[in-house]
Amino acid sequence: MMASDVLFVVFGVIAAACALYGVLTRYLLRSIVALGAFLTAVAGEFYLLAADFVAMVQIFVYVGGIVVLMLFALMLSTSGERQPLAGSDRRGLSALLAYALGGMLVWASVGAKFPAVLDRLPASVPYLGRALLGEQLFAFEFLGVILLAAVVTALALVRSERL
Amino acid sequence: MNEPYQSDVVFLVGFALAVVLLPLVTLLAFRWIRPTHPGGLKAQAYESGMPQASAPRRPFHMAYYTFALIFIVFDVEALLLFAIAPVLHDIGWPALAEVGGFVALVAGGLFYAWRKGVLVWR
Amino acid sequence: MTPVLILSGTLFAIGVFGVLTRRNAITMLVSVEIMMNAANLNMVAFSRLYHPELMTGQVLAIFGIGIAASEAAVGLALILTIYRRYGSTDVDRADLLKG
Amino acid sequence: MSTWLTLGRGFVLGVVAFSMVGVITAAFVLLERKVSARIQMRVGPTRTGPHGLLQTIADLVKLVMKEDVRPEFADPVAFRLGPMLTAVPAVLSFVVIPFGAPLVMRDLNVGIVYFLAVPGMTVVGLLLAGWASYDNYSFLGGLRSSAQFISYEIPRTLAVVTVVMLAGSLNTVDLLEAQKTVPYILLLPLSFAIYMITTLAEVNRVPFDIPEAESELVAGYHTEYSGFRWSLFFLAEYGALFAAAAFATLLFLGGGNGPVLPAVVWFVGKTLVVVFVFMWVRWTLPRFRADQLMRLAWKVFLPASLVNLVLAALVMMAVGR
Repeated sequence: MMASDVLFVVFGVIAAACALYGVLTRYLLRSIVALGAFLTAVAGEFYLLAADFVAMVQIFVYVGGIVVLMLFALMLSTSGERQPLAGSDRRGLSALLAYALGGMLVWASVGAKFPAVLDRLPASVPYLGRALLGEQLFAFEFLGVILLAAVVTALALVRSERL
Repeated sequence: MNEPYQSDVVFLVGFALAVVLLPLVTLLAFRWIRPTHPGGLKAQAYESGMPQASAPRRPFHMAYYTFALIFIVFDVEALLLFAIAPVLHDIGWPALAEVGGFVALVAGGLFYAWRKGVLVWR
Repeated sequence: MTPVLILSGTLFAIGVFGVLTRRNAITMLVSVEIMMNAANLNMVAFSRLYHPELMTGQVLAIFGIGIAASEAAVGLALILTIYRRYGSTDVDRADLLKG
Repeated sequence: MSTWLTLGRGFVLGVVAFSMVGVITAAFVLLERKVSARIQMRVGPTRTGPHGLLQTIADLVKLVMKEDVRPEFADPVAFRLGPMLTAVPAVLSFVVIPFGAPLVMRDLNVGIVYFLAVPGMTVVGLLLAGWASYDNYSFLGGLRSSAQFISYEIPRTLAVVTVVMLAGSLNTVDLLEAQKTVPYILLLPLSFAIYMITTLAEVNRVPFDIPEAESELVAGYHTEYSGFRWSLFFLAEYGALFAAAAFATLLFLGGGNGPVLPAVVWFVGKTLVVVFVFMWVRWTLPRFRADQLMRLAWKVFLPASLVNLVLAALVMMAVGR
């Protein structure tokens, strides 16, 4: 096993553990903090998978943006202490469903065959810019539209309340 | 196999390890020296000498959320511009028009917020 | 490739479990973010296989992150609105349609 | 085993960076006190050591010897995480600062984005610290500082985008190369102005130090902290100050480029000048009100930075790089 594989596994275990904790903990705040740790671990995976820019976007937007937004929302709404889990019967069923889905995904991926990854991948930054302005222009402009729509909708929602 | 990326990560992990461990070690090391007498008056929250008038962590001003909301949209925009900025000059005028369209779209959100009077801090 | 897929499958399942069990809207959003990240992980991994210089997977991942940001913004605005109206972020309490 | 070597190198440099931040903090605290004293026609600390040079050392010793007080209702996990999450990103951002062209801890391909992204995690730390303390002042201070931080982050980022556009690279060392002939302050004066002012807000300096407005919020998010945990906030503040000044040097002032003297001297010299300017501003200007602060960010700096971006792009296209 190479060093990078070891790192991949380490990040993967951290990510899975944080995700699990974030989903299971009864403290809302800790759930959000666990999400932050999870996102950082996934950013590490992105970097290992030769997507350094995406890793930075992950840190910048997710950890520095979405997690902060969630913390704000938490602090603006609940007192953020404990919260009840759903009834235990529901929990067992959900676990079964999640197991089944996860098992299916894992089973499908173990059997699949893929071409080998290139030894030297292109540096992501200049190509990413070219892709966004060329092949993927639609995605780029569409994201602009979505962001605009998000601002308008969210502001309308928030403002509709008498504060 | 894609050496530079992986060694970057290895380096950053080592660096982060040091930066996280060092303060923790210092904190633990000085535990033997510094006094520890928990409880008493100092365990109460400091509110300029008065007893705590009201519990914190109560639901607060919505304005914080609206600003965070606009922030996140521009956050995404700025990041995309970082991907594009290095090649903008090489691609030339059509690229500029495309980027201009994108910036105009997002700036439209700011304009909307401005018109709605969201940007006033109260 | 296979380890990435196993990891992302696991993460996705964790996310699904979270969405199904948690009744608090904010934790559900956390679970959804976990699922989106699992998907992004796959896209980035596949980006290396076919025409890596086109960066399709990476662009999609960035796109996904952008979507996640919009989704979080609108979702949290909704949650706050629900909270202001019902005094709780528990989704089962917001049952106006049940009549 | 080159991997272990890289890991070890990272670890050692991490220790170096952390010690650097420690030394920087000690030196800057003293400098700040001396500068403020001169500006206010006082003399500053003189008792400890020659000219008061040992004052911060004494303060440091005092700090680590102090009790670590935690309010009884504080959330234990968040209370411990808060200072760590503010201090660690500040030190992490040192990775990509090129003190001289070859003298950079790690030459990341996306160094500039890294530098902007990693300190963004600080906000989480501020919010956690303020929330965990279970204190009205801390809670308000945490919310306000983070609101301020995120408001000024956008114009600052957009100002940096113009530099990247001109340099054609996200790599910090390439940026030095690109400024061999002309430092970008001459080409992008408006970006420089926006960067400097928003950076003041980002590192919580007067006139943007609402989070630490003593008269309203006591000490903001770190009201309840004491001893070493409190000094972590201090380390974060001065570490971020130095890093931001170093980046101003790198982005606009040509970094280590300069005649005769070695690059390191030029780089550190320019950075110290920028730091001095920050301190000078701090002790000269009064503080903004919270509402003025937010209005300034969203109604002045954000539109200005957008216009600046478009202008810079147009000029670059018309004239060439």
